[in-house]
Amino acid sequence: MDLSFSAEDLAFRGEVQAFITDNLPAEIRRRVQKGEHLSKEDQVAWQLILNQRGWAAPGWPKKYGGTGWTVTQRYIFDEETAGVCPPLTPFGLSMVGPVIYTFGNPEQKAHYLPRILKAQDWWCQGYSEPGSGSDLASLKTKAVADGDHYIVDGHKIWTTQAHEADMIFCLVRTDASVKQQEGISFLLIDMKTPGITVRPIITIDEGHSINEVFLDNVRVPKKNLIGQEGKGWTYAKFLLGHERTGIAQVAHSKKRLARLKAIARAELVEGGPLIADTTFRDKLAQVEIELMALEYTNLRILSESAKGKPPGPEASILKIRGSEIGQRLTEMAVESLGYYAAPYEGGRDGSNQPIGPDYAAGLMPAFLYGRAFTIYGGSNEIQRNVIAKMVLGL
Amino acid sequence: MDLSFSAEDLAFRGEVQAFITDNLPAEIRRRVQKGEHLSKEDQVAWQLILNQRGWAAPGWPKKYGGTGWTVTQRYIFDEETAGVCPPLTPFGLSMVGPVIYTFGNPEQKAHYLPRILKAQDWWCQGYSEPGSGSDLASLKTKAVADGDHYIVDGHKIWTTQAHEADMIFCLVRTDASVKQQEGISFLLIDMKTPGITVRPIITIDEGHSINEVFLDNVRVPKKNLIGQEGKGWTYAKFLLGHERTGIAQVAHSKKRLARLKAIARAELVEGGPLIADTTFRDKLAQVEIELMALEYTNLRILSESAKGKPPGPEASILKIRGSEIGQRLTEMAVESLGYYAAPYEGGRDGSNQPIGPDYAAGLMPAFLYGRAFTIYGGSNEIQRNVIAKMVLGL
Amino acid sequence: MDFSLSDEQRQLQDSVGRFVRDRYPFEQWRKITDTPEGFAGENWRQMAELGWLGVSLPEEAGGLGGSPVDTMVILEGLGRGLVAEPYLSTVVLGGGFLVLGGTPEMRERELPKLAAGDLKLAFAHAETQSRFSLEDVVTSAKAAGGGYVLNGRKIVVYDAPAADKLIVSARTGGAGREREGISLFLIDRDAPGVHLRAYRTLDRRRAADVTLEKVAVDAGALIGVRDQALPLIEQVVDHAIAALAAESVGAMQLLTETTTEYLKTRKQFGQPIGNFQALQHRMVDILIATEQARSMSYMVTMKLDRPARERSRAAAAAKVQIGQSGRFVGQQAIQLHGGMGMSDELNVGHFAKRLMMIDMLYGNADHHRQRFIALE
Amino acid sequence: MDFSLSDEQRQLQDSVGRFVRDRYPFEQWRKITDTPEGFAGENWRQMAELGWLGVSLPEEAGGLGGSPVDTMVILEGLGRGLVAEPYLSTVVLGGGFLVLGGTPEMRERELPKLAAGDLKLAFAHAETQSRFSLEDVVTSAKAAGGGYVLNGRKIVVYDAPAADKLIVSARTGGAGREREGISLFLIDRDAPGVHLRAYRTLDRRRAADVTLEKVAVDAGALIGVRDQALPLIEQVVDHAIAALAAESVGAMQLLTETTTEYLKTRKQFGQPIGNFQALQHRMVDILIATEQARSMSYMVTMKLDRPARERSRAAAAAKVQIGQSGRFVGQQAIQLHGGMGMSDELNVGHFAKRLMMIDMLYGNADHHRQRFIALE
Repeated sequence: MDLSFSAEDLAFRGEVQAFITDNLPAEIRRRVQKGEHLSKEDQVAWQLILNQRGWAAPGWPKKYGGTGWTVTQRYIFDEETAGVCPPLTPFGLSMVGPVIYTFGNPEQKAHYLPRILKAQDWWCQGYSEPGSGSDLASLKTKAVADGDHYIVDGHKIWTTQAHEADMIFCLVRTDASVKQQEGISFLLIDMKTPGITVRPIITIDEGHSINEVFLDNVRVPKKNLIGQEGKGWTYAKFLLGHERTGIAQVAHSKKRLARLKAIARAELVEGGPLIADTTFRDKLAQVEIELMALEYTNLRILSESAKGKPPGPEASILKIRGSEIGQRLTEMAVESLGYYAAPYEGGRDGSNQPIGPDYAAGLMPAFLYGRAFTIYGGSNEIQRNVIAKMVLGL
Repeated sequence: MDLSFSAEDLAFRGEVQAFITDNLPAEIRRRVQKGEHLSKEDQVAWQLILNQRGWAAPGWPKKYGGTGWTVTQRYIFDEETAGVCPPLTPFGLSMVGPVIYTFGNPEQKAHYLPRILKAQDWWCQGYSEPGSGSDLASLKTKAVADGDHYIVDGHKIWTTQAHEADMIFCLVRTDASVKQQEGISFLLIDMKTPGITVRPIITIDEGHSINEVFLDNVRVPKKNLIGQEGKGWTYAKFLLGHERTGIAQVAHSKKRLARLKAIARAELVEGGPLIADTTFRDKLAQVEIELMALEYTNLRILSESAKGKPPGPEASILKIRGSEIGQRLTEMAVESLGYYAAPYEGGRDGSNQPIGPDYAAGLMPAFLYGRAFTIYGGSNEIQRNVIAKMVLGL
Repeated sequence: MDFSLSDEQRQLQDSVGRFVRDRYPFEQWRKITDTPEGFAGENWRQMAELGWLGVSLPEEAGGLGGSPVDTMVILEGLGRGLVAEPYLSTVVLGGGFLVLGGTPEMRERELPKLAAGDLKLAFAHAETQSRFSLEDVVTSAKAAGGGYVLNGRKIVVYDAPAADKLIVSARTGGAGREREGISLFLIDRDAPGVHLRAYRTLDRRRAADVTLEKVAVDAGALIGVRDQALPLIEQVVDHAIAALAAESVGAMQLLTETTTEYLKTRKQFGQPIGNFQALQHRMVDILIATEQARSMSYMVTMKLDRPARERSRAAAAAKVQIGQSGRFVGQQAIQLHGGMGMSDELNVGHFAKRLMMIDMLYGNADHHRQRFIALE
Repeated sequence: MDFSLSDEQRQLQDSVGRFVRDRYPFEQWRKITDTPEGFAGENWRQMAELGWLGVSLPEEAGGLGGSPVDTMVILEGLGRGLVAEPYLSTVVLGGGFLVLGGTPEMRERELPKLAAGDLKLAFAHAETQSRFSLEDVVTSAKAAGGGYVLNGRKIVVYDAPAADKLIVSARTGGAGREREGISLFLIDRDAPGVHLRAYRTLDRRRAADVTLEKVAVDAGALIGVRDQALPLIEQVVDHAIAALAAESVGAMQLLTETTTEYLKTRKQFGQPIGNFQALQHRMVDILIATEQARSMSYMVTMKLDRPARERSRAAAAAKVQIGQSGRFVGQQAIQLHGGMGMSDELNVGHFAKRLMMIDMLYGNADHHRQRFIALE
């Protein structure tokens, strides 16, 4: 057992820091640090900068354009970039990318993977449906073979960034006659295909990042099928289980905590700084300690996976605690503002200056949107079911 | 709406206070206030004093020897006696008594009710069995008719005061051929009947108040059957629903809170009184506020029942919050002692002087035994099931 | 001891219920709160006609001379509809200050207008440095020429944009957080030197930061006793807390019903999600939180007439409970609605936001727990 | 960065596991803790033979020169059995003080005995007024004739009744809660003027209040630097906290397994109660609490060698976590066992009690949260 980083790891950290210092555009850095809205353009710009260095896909194998980093290096990279650089949108890089290089055919790999790296294709995820939330396997969107095409009809919902996406990866039902999970296939669909309609869903933060996607008689070439027909559930589960290193959101929560402390030093209560208020300080320390416990749980699981053990269902612990702590921090940030938590205009795009102090920017939207932490990607209730069954055997 | 007490109520409060001052033996009062163990003799002594005044059974109708008090008067009586006078043992006065005067025949009423009031019969409750805890209706103790007797065989558990009891009221299965609930009868059994064995269960506080009761070929006269054969479940439910006024334990929790504050004024932390420690004071205020909310919820339900509306399943809220708050207070009391929470000898009988300060007496046993608050009388999980089904319709 | 409503109060309750059903279905609320004013003038007039604006005013001022329970009944009903008209600001706060501290002339002049719906008020008190401390006032009022000149800045003044007059606190003496030296003034919203920066709030109300630059008022603008306004402010804010408690109970009750209904109808895994025990128990905790808040709403309402210390301690305790219950109920209602709960199109998020703002208004749970302790 | 055990540590882990399985089945624990001593001398000798008593001692003193991770492995294993021998007092605390602060003569004389099982120690520090503040020492040590004379009273000294020697803190200077002026002395338990009031504790260990009446020691009894013992005390207590963390993880792990097993076997309503979702989710929360405690146990163990501030902040954070996790796991294990959980005959309540005492020892969660804040 050893907590220290090797000399190589420390050198790597320096390399990452230097790269960020030299290459992250100042305006983007400012916007990230202020918690302002980041446009697709900002994200693309940063991804392209990273990609030039070969760092756009830390998790991919080197031969597909990934980094080949160790788990520790990836951890360091997350630590250094969180809250400073724009987050990389996961749908292409962390989700469909690994599915394609693991289960796709050579043509699919050759076509899609470079386009993902270069942000030529912006992806979104077509999983949830109005009737299939927690019970994903009950999905109804159907794909009927028609020559060398599928005809897809259905209705997807909670589709993040669908309105900005070039491509959607979809779970569709290709066979209604077999057991639910066995009739599902994994299909890549061009968002410009006729028959696709995107309808915005405005979320409680008044922002627009989520959509409904209606598929009406959409013709999808069969070459867009990943792997085998009827095996889509396997690929979907692979995908859910794959990207676990970031699930705990430790680096982000640490940045949120630091920002919260800075605010609490500036806000006043009874003539003194809020951070000196015992009740507030106590709550802050409590969440800081919980975050520390989560961080070391995350490191333990990373350390296992560095030795080749894939993250198992106990990674659901990371999702549960990560989301709970994230919500707590966003809530405390809002609380710290006192009356200036109230003014609210314009939602997440942050185009309006805050009425209150500058540091209030983006805090309430982050809190509101953060209510979804415990809902999306398998609600925390579902995660507890998973642990009860898979880890405890109940 | 009006929170104030009428002049009659205030006069009544004075009357109760005066009665206690004049009649409660000093040594018993001292033991109650110190949290020391109360023997059966103490409880009997106080019950006989109350009974001379006609106050032993506040909840009974006047014609059976009760008080005929209003709900408000009973509330006042609880407030004045809690934490000062020995609590009256509920099995006769609050549990089987009401069943007997409601469902018993004239002979049963004439025989048992006066004996309960005079503490000539000390009762215990034969409900739970090793295989039937939350699922009470699955009980297996069977009573087979044999002429004018039943032959009872079975095994009861968690039987409080069985080792001191003269009588036990039992749920027994008289018919195994019908639906679970319909085959249960309500039987009164003399504890001296041959075939009854009582085995102590020492609880985690190291005290003895709970027992197993083995019934082996026990002959019980049929005249000891309450009401009709097979209707025992109805009587049992009546009993559970009947005595709800005390379920919130508000008066007791208020006394515990006052005692805790007194301790926290005496204990030191960083050179000052513990009660001035912000973190501790905050926790104390939080539970005090929760107790206040519970108190007014209790008053609301009492106010309803004063108008003749029987307490419904929402009274389960009182059980849930009452037990949670009671546990919190006993835990904080133990925590307030610091290192002197550790010495533990002799359990609940309190015969040993505490190693630490005098006020430490009885606190740890109360905490430990209090873990049962959320288990007995229908665990809090069962109470939540009840509310979900009966109140929310889920 | 009695927790039941009188026949008149029950009629009032029915009347408020009808008003909310007729005028405040959710889509209507959205339209109303999307207007520049953020509320509907005709609703306000209707409230005046129904006598609600004068419910707590003395009869000689055109009011009904009602009790705090009447106000509670109205606010609890309005809470179910997220009713946006400035009732709290005008009637509970504004009316409270005028009734308890207004000069005879002021009362005679203003109260009938208030009852008739012709006078809207807003209470401008909090400042950038004050957070929730009522005694922390920096805005100054200097005696000048028989009147006063006010300078300072008030923040997040709910309902200021639509108000005809503002009730403004300012220091005529003392400094910092001294209890002495605070005075209250009734000022025209349009008086020279009064500048508003208006904005929408999270709960889609309207508020403003108010800057006072050499605002001159005459001596008759003083409410209450010069330098001694703090006890009056505390009293009226306690009334506002009781009103917020009632409003929050209405909102929580609505969320409890809505969420229970959702659990019964939403199906997953081939059955209503309300069949799942973990969700059932969560729903029970929502119910309990709502009922505890209701008990505290009743309690504080009935203690508004008690001596200051007892009244304030009751208000502090109630505010802690409704703040905590409201946050829990709001957040869990969103959680149990899953993705739907995240949608701005559903009412659930908006109720949760209002409950969150209620926790903050006049001090959040942490603040009032400390106040509760200080008042022991 | 690596969280895995070395091969040697894994062997040690197996060895401790065997010891606990062989010597500490629950009924055996009950018998052992019912003896007057409260532990078994033969177990202690066995521990010595296995090298555990010297695991953290330098090799020249007959020890194994092991790391904090070795101690962690032992304590986590012992925690699963509620092992009652005075390992923490003698090895972690006593050994820690002697290694880090003992004079060369003292080390040479005492450490081999300690490793051989021939010296048991207890740390007498807390006093009636001190609560959990390590710097709050009133017991005095006055210089006299080249040595010192001690007067005072120490409370709840775990393992004092069986100890051969006590390590006692006393003021040689300063007063109250001053950081300077505290010194440490190694004193024979049977020295004239040392009076023990021995008793059993909630977790069935043995402890005593120790009164010191004109206890004379010579200058060679001083551990560490005169007046400067506090940093040493803080360091060794941090080691004890790490050991308690490991022990608590063993106890929580046992409760997690036991309770999961109970949920699978106990039937109600015609099925294992582990089928009920509300209990499943509670059980998941127990698992999470245990895993979070384990992470903090690893973390603090690996930070024991860091600079004082970092080490102490890690210890404070870990103590908060294990205190809270331990209470939750213990209480919920009782709850999920229903009536059975209330029985003294079952192991569950005893594990819960030990976890409760672990929360209290060297400061409960509230105390260490404040310490964590002060060390930021």
